[in-house]
Amino acid sequence: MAIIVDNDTRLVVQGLTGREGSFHAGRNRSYGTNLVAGVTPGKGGTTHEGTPVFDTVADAVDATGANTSMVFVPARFATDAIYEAVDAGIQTVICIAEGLPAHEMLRVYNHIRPKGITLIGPNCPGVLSPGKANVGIIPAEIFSFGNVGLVSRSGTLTYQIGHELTQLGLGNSSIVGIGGDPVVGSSFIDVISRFNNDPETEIIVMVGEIGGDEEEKAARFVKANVTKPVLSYIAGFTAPPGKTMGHAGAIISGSSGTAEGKKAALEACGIRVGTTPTEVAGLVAEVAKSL
Amino acid sequence: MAIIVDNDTRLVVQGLTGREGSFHAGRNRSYGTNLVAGVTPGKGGTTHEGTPVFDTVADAVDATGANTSMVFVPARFATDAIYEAVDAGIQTVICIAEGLPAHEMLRVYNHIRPKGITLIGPNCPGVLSPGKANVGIIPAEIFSFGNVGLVSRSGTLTYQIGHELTQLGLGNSSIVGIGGDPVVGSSFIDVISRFNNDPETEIIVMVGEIGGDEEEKAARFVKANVTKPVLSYIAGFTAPPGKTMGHAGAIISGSSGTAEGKKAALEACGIRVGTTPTEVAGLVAEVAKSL
Amino acid sequence: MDLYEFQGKELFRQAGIPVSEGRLVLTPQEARDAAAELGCPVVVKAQVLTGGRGKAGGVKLAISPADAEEKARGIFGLDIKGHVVHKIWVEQASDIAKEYYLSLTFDRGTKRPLFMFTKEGGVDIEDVAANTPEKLAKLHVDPLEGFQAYQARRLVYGAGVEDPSEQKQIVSIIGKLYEAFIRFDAMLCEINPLIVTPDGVVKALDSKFTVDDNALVKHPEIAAMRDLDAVPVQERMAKEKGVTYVKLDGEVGILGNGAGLVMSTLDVIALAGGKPANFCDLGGGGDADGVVDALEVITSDPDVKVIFFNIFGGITRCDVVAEGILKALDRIKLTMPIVVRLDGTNAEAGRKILADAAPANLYVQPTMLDAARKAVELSR
Amino acid sequence: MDLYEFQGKELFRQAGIPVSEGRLVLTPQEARDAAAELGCPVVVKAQVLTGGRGKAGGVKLAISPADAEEKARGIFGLDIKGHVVHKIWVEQASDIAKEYYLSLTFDRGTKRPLFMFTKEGGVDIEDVAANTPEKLAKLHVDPLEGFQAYQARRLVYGAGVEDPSEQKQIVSIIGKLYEAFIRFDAMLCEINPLIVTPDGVVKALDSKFTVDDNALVKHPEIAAMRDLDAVPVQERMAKEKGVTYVKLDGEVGILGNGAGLVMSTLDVIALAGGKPANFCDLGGGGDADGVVDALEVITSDPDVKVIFFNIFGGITRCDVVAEGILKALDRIKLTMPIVVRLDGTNAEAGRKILADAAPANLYVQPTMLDAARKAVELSR
Repeated sequence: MAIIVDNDTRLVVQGLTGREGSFHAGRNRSYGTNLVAGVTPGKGGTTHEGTPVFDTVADAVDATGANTSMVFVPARFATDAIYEAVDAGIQTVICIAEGLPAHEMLRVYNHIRPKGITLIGPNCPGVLSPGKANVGIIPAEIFSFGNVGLVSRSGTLTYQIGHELTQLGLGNSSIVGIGGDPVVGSSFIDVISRFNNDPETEIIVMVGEIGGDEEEKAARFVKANVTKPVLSYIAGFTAPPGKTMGHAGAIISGSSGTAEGKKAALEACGIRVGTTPTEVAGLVAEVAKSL
Repeated sequence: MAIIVDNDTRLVVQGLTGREGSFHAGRNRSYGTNLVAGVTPGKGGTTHEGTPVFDTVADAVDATGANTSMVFVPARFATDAIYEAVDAGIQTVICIAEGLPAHEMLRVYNHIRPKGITLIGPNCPGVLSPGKANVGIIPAEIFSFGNVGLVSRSGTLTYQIGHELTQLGLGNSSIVGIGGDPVVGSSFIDVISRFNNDPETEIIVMVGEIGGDEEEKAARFVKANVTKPVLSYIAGFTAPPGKTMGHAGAIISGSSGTAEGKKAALEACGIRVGTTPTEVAGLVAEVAKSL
Repeated sequence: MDLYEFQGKELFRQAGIPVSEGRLVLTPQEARDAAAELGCPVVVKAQVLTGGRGKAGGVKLAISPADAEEKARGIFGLDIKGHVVHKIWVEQASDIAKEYYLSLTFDRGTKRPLFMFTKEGGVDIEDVAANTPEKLAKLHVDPLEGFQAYQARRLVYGAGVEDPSEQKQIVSIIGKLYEAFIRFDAMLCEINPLIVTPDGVVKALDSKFTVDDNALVKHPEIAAMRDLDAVPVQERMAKEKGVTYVKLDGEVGILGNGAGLVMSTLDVIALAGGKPANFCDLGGGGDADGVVDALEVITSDPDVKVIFFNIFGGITRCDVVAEGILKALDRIKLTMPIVVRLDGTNAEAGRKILADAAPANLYVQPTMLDAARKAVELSR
Repeated sequence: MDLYEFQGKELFRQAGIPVSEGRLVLTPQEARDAAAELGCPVVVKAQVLTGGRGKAGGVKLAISPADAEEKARGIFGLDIKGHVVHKIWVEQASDIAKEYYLSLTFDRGTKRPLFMFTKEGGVDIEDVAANTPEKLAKLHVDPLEGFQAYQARRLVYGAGVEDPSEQKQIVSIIGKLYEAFIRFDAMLCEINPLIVTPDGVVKALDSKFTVDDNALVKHPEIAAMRDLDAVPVQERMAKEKGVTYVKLDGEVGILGNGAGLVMSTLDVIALAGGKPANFCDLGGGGDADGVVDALEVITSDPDVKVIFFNIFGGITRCDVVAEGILKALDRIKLTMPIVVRLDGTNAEAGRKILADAAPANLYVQPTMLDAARKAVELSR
């Protein structure tokens, strides 16, 4: 099992021949991910480090049966790339690219949501299912296989928490970076819901941060629907209002989206919140022992 | 039973206080249709011939539980009116208004289709279920209740055929005018499929005309899915190519959309086609006798 | 509404699609002046709302202003499939290395705009579709998603364009064609051929452009492009009077209420052995003014020998129509026979009104078929 | 990116939303000239990227050019919640009969634009929402359906506007606000108050306008509106160097890789009893140039007493970062203490590099918490 990416993943990389795309796709393949195709307009018919390259995603799907796409193109081409993947029948799109205009993502989101497509990102580190597949830029060597499902708006913070879990002897079923933009394709709820149905996941960790109200909504969802233990960490208690903290989505607007507010909302729904990465890892270890 | 409109219809008329809207809504009410509300922006809170008038469809739905809307506003306001009705939760929209730009209807169609809304028209005479409800401009006195489901792209031609059926002692379950525009909310297939599931309908008559290929598609659908006898009439054997014959949709483009082509396609699917309204009525009578 | 090549190209130009520079001319002298201004060689092209100009001799190359005048003189007045040439487009001649085909149509079947693109341009696209469908790249656009650049790439790579510069130019033209299609409420935008010059420039050498009649109210500048000279005089008159009328070739003038019923009436006339002279829909009307307008249009066609009124009363009441007919006959004196069939709402009252007045040339018939037979008989 | 009132009003004007005529002035004399040109009375309004101008004395009515100069003199240099007034907007004064509120926001929760409209304008909208929600009309727009006129009617009737002329004007303004929102990639467009003058004219008396930073590349004319004078000098420097930096009020300079990790680092510093001086994200970098740029920005803040490098190696390799730190220290001479925590990919190698070089002011710590405590200790 695992969620989103696994042994059934047949990966096409949009932007395979670019510097970043090439580097990370190579790492993903080395990890064991089934990289079947790349897409770069104008390079159709060539191969890139052994991977066949196509002009369009439709061609790549026809020729290779790709079912998952990783988008690694510059921001101004990224929404087009997502539309292209969806239109070609790709069911899972993982958009690493960052800097997408929010209005464009709003249209993409509303367009693909009713189609049942899974979109992760944009501006995300991707998805790793240890031992099965890695699609994105998550450094797989930090993580090992285990029963903790990890979902996060942040990259390095996730690695930090994964690292702390590893040091406590815990591993992960899947690690999902949903991205730090105001509009992302998959919410905490979407991913937690999958973890709840994933037999390999026994504990769920949600790593949130300031901005928006997805953590609060997820907390209510967890209370109503999730049977597995959920723990959380929230970053940004010291962030001032009205300032974008690195991620486009990490901004306190007026009095909404604060870390305090999120922590209170989570705790009201029975979710324990660690105040440091180390503390949340400790909480997870405690729960793991009691399982 | 009957289809689309019946005793459960709770009708709101968009454009009730206009000359045409007022006249036809009055006739519909006189027939026994449950007219619950009218909508005219700026006239909310008033009544029109005993019917309460609201500023918005949402208000009308809230106050009266309207479930069906008839759109009787000028062409330039009509797509807005359809969106408004759908957004207010109306499940059946019957658009009598004509002259809607095709591109606007294309967007409306693609927007509402996935929502499962029933849209009849635009540029249509409406729907009559004899003895139950009449929504639109069909002169109900021509028709009587019976077992023939009638669906047509044309108004007066339908009345002509209904009249001929009446003279042969036959009546109708419902009469549906789908409209003469290039893009209409409900196709022949949509309506025939409902007739096929309607216990009160035993024979189906499809009245087509030149332009497009909806009759041909319906024929294939009938062959594959419909268990009740289907008969047809097609108008426009003498129409020249490239000329719009009254209805915006009635145009032969190149070699496609001709009456001959439609007749051949229908007959290939086992649908008998009358060459005059009188002949098709005769065919229906013949089938009715054999039931 | 169909546009002339030069009108469609003007819309292309506004949308940023490359076209050659040219001038519309109405006389051979103007053609000479235009050629001098544009620089030779030029192409002298008949502007008619039909295909097959080339084969009919309506498109000529001219190597000098004098030659352009000469060629234009030969083209003005040509009858191309019933369309007489009154307008000529003179444009800078293009060297042609390749001819492609690109179109965007309003696909009624799928309710989506449909792109078609092939490297097999300059020929009838229906032949390409029928004989070598693998060479035709087709793609539907979801109108809510809107045009996205990948769609253009799928067309260009799908049709096998290999030159990177061509790919880039065509991708850009495809995007602009979609913009033009949406912006101008088009039902059809066709570029055939879309050429590549020997030095690699892609441009539209022809244009076929149809705009939605229902949307003309939003585009007064396009509505003003309508060339009333190009339509039969009766249709022009109908347009002015607001009558829905199409000219046909027979002798039985037809007038009915409702487009479907009128089409059916034409068919019934043909079945009875006659030839309809026109399509004319009274619509929901039927009062004296509407009847007078329609009769004036119909009888302005000298071929009309008999008039067939086919009315099925619904909302329209037959007694009102009967009164309208009598008043109209009173206002315009008609001697030709008029066959009337009234049915539906208040048909008996209407028939009685006509019977009481009983004009000598009025024949009231009980059914549509009877009336058709009578009209055909009287047209002989 | 937040816009000043005068910039937002310029965008409103481009979108066809009625605003008063005005002038931007940078000196009292210019205020006098503007008042003379516009005609008095005028309103003299401080331009600051924060609320509460009125209460802070930043908005004054002036009855003559001399008065405008006088009022402007009093407003220039005012400190409004930490924002010093350098720019003033002088505009024709409006008589106000009614004050309404209209806004359109990018609602992250529902993934749809959200309109809010109420007749209770001129006050804090959060108060209206909390205390009298029935007076607040709210409506989400489906971005694929797009704006439709009925949506404006639902807002206007929903909020209880009764005057037909007002209804009509506001319906039009709502449509134009949506156009502006889409056209300029706005995250927020707020008009508070939207006034009605005694003679019934509706117009925008204020503007709050925020544009998506990610979309500025599509709007160079808006990007050029950014007022570098209004941001702390360190943030301006960071912008020039392409460093992701936010100025805070403490004394521990922070530098990490990844926004989430840096936010977490700030929190850990606070938990350890210290105060972070800034947010600074190295991103995927970590080479010498990136480190130098970041250090230059951080240390330009005179309050910084210690620097905390918090690096979790993923794709970023810790040995590369260690080399970067050493090279950077070589290039810019820093005497203040630097606490470094390296973890993740090649962390040991990185620590060894630093240990081997062993600059006197460098403190390497094994964990994030240890490092935070050390940094706080050194900041005292």
